Amino acid sequence: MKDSIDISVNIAGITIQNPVMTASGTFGFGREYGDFYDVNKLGALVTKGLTLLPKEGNPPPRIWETPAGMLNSVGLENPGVEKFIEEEWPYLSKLSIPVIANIDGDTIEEYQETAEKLSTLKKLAALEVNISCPNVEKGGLAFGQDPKSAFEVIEAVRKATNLPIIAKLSPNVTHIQEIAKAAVSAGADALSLINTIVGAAIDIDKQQPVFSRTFAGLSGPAVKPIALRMVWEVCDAVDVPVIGMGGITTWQDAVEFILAGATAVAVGTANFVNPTAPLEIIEGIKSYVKMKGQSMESLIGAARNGKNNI
Amino acid sequence: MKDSIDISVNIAGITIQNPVMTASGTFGFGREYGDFYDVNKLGALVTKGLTLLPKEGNPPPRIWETPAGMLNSVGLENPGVEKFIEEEWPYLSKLSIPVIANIDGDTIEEYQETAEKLSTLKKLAALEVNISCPNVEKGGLAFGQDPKSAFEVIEAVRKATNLPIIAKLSPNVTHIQEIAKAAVSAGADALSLINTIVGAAIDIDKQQPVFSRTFAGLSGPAVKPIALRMVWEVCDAVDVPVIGMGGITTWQDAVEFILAGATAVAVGTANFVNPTAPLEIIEGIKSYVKMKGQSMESLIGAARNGKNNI
Amino acid sequence: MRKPVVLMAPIVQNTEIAPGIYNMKLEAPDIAKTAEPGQFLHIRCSQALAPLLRRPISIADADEKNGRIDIIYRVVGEGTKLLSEKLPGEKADIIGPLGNGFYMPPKDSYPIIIAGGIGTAPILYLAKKIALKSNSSASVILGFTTESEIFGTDYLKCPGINLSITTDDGSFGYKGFPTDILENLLKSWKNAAPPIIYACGPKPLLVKIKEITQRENILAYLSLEQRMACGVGACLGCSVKSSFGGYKKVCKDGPVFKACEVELC
Amino acid sequence: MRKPVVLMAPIVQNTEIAPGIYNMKLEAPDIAKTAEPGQFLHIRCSQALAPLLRRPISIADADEKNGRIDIIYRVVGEGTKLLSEKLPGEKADIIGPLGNGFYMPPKDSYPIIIAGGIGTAPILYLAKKIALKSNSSASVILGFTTESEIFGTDYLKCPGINLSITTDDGSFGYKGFPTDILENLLKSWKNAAPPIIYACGPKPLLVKIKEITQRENILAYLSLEQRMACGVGACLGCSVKSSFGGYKKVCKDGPVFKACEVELC
Ligand SMILES: Cc1cc2nc3c(=O)[nH]c(=O)nc-3n(C[C@H](O)[C@H](O)[C@H](O)COP(=O)(O)OP(=O)(O)OC[C@H]3O[C@@H](n4cnc5c(N)ncnc54)[C@H](O)[C@@H]3O)c2cc1C
Ligand SMILES: Cc1cc2nc3c(=O)[nH]c(=O)nc-3n(C[C@H](O)[C@H](O)[C@H](O)COP(=O)(O)OP(=O)(O)OC[C@H]3O[C@@H](n4cnc5c(N)ncnc54)[C@H](O)[C@@H]3O)c2cc1C
Ligand SMILES: Cc1cc2nc3c(=O)[nH]c(=O)nc-3n(C[C@H](O)[C@H](O)[C@H](O)COP(=O)(O)O)c2cc1C
Ligand SMILES: Cc1cc2nc3c(=O)[nH]c(=O)nc-3n(C[C@H](O)[C@H](O)[C@H](O)COP(=O)(O)O)c2cc1C
Ligand code: FES
Ligand code: FES
Repeated sequence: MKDSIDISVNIAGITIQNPVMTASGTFGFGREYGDFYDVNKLGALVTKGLTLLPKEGNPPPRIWETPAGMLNSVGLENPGVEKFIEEEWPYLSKLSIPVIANIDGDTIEEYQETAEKLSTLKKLAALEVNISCPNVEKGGLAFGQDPKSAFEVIEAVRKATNLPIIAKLSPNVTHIQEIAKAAVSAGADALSLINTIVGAAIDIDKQQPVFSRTFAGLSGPAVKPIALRMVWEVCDAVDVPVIGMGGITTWQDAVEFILAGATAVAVGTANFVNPTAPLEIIEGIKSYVKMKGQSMESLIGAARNGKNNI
Repeated sequence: MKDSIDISVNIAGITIQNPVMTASGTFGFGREYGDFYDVNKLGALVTKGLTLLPKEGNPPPRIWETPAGMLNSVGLENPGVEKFIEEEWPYLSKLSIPVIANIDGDTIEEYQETAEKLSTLKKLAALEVNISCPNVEKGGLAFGQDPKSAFEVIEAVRKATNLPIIAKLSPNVTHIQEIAKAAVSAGADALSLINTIVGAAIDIDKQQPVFSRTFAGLSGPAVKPIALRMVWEVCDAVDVPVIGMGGITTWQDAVEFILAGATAVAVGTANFVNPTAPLEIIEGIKSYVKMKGQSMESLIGAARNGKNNI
Repeated sequence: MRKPVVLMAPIVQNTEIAPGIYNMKLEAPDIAKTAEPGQFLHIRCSQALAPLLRRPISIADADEKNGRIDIIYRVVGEGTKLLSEKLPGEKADIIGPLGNGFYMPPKDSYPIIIAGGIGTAPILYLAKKIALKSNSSASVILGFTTESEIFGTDYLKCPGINLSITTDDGSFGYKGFPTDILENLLKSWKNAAPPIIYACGPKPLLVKIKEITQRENILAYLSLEQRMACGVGACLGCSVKSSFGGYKKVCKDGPVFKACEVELC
Repeated sequence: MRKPVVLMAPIVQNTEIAPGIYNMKLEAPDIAKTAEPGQFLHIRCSQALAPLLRRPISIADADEKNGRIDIIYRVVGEGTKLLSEKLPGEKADIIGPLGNGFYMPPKDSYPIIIAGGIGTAPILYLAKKIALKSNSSASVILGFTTESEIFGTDYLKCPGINLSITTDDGSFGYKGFPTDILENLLKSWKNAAPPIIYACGPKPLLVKIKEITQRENILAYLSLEQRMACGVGACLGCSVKSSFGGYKKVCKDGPVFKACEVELC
């Protein structure tokens, strides 16, 4: 009886029925994949990144395939927080699972204002504060590459909202533990990682970069070993829950992240390849928990035995 | 007539007949792949990393496959510089192509002593100073993650040798340009990048990390977009020649690195998959040069047009 | 429009119909029932993690009766190569039908359908549907580089279709571009039912058609291509510049657009 | 020893000979000529970039006359799955022969060959070579979990081979482990030509054999497995702990080692 198996977890005060969420920017505002299955089966849904004002995003091409991965340069195209509240929230607010809004900004004030506007939404479960988007001119990534700026952004958002805050970290750093600690000390209730890794591609016929902004963000199975390492490192450094992501494609991948210390995981690029990946991962985790006869909670960080040096 | 096409380049004062080298640690001391083709067809050969004293390396497993990549935790197993000189150099010194010795150390003094000993070898073309190995307890990576230590190591080696110095940079940093600049100002004649990216893997049956040192180095096609981006960044920051590597598997990959600004490239993990990859890459570059009707030199950085902001 | 499905569709046939061009027939009754001309499938060419992403391929025919859909694709890279190696009896991992198809011509219009090269694939189904369903007649102009590259004409053997073929080298049909024929047609057609243009093919062809139809003030529908990740509107990756500011998504807002809606360069 | 070659070898046959266990016959005259028992091929199971690395598979037979080599492999993951899907007429991308094979038994010795499960593959060729070439006799003990898993016995139909089979569940032959038979053989053999042991199989089997042969002071050769990247000694990835300090490379120093040379855990 699979469904009697409890794999619920708690992230930043929110209980989710299973540890599988969708990664921001890979699941739109939830409608698209609703064509394929009931999204209420997910642990939680994370929206596309929202900014205060609408953003039209970067010129094409925005997508480039790489070995076992992809580069994207979407550039945070989004309708802006107000249109989101008008057009997307009515649908999202009717879901039975927690919905988390991912927010981004060029300035600290923008983050704050966006957070404030979203805080008016009853039923919004949390804010995921993206301090790591590599595809925009200002803000984004830069905030996530320096402990001090990371602290400032999270602190500012903390003042602007009573919602739980998840800080989304960038992998494009020397010491991710320092950023993680800064975000937590500024008030983050949970951390999510990794965002995309900065990469590039060159068109050898045209002899020019593929992307108009030259660099783009790498995601997908290719980055999994790096993401897993960073999750391990961050779980060493802080004691808030961590949401692991980066290349998770199968339930085995998800279990690796959980054993490394992640309380929950998010599925990103894999949605594009296999729309029902999140469901298969949920079922796989259930079977694993059953097979091992261990509780979900005891699996979190189980591979660390003694290697934990918080 | 393919062979009349000149694709020679100059790295740190050494002219190499073509821009294709082998990446340290993936080509042993040159004998193994000599079974498959004449290694004198390469641009240059880079040895496995050498340390002052012999190193037995890490316990197994040392290899783990990942999507389009691999993790390794070899741990710099090598016979030490003296046994290298005794047993490997007689063979290497008879090659007609430049041989570059890759060196590593736990301390600055060790780097220096190793460099001194190798400097006695007539015909040794250059030293590649590895400040980026993620698989050892001390030294290695740490030197390559901080501009000041990078400067110190390279400066010390500079004092110990008259050989050209190639500093091998780590991708595990926030701002690779700073490390690149530090290495060059300390006297590096060329830079090579990237070394492996720190990653991890978890055995979900045993619920423990695959590697005894938990973390290992990611290489192979998966990392190519990241490597290419970093080569682009470094070519922005310095004006010494750059040897690009990281996931190069086909001649098209190699051309991407060259167009991004690399003067030469190195083939690593691809050797394992396709032993004749370096030859195919050399032939492919020749055909490309011929097809485009451009000189080898004019291709270097050709994708940057105007984007160069040294 | 019915919802798209994810499906392992049995491959009934997969044959080379011109050099490097394959015709695959799939058993997919649910898709055959609802697919509209211009819609596409998003195909996973391999279960391995490289190549990772699905490939968008237009529906070239759909037969509700026998539950089959056809695609016609050119082998250009790793994904289409892997697709071409699949054998009847194996299954294809597909999502579909996706996107917005062609808007069917109104009663008293004169549909002109133009395609170049592999762009022929989606318009085969369109031509058939126009000819059969709406019982009207249509001109179809197909451009190929040379005679041996011609394919798809067997799909067009229905009454009501007036087929012209051009080749770049004159080895078959009219020597020149399909737009030459279009210009001629438009000249001779000045006073009858309003023409409505449907086009799919390489960018230069579409640019030229947009230019002609804008000049002549004729309604034109273009089927566009863009690199895709999700194919369903979730990733915002397949953008094309909208003429009214911002971007449209080829997978969800298209792949068929009015020529006046989108910027082609 | 001849140099190894990289080769696209035509696949002559690829059939399932036991549940999940395949026998592939390859045309590779150069390898067939020089391959020694215990050597292996390094096989690229797919031209895609994932799975990336080659897979080491032992040579299970080599026939110099018809230029063919056999491998026998169990489908355990993505690479072997892809291998099992290849059809006769396709080619296999192989490097070989690699590694050091088994040291042939000296004239007046008594070779005992022991294998468990898929470890049977390399010792088939060894048994044949010992029986045919050296014209001596050998005992071969094969252990399987159950009767339906048994394979390879058809390779052992030469005079001079004395075959015993064990199954864990007793469904065929002796119920128990191959090492039980080994212990019996050794007891009854005390005074004749010195035994020499060859073994391949799961780690627990090898550990047990090492233990027995050390106790009885008998020379034993073990064929080991380790994850490999290059397969040729260049990457230092396939290390196994040496009994004399440091590490040995399974691909270049092995895969066959004297039991006393290596630490198994
Ligand atoms: C809506 C739509 C319908 C299409 N219909 C057809 C059809 O019916 N028949 C046909 O032969 N081709 C069609 N194409 C083009 C087809 O998708 C590409 O030829 C195919 O993706 C190439 O994949 P590959 O792996 O063989 O090539 P590669 O060059 O190896 O592919 C690398 C990456 O680039 C992308 N890519 C390459 N070329 C194109 C392209 N022209 N458009 C979009 N993405 C591309 C691939 O999807 C992949 O992600 C269509 C494209 C779109 C967008
Ligand atoms: C010298 C040698 C000879 C071998 N001979 C045979 C043989 O004759 N028949 C046979 O069935 N198997 C043999 N094996 C084991 C065989 O190599 C593995 O079963 C195979 O690599 C598994 O690949 P996969 O992709 O199916 O499995 P996966 O588990 O998906 O492989 C993932 C990675 O792990 C490695 N790996 C997994 N299992 C092993 C293993 N047991 N040994 C080494 N690497 C492994 C793979 O090479 C790959 O890099 C031999 C191994 C060695 C080292
Ligand atoms: C097309 C695309 C768009 C993305 N947009 C966002 C975004 O708006 N905000 C954000 O925090 N992360 C964004 N990401 C990053 C993902 O949420 C995730 O962190 C990353 O892709 C790694 O996970 P994956 O490898 O499973 O995709 C985006 C990723 C992709 C591929
Ligand atoms: C097995 C292995 C061993 C390596 N050993 C060394 C080494 O000793 N010194 C060094 O500088 N780099 C070493 N590297 C890094 C490579 O030289 C190269 O920088 C890296 O693998 C990226 O290139 P690739 O993706 O083409 O393999 C090693 C890489 C591998 C895979
Ligand atoms: S391909 Fe994802 S939005 Fe169109
Ligand atoms: S596999 Fe590379 S040294 Fe053995």
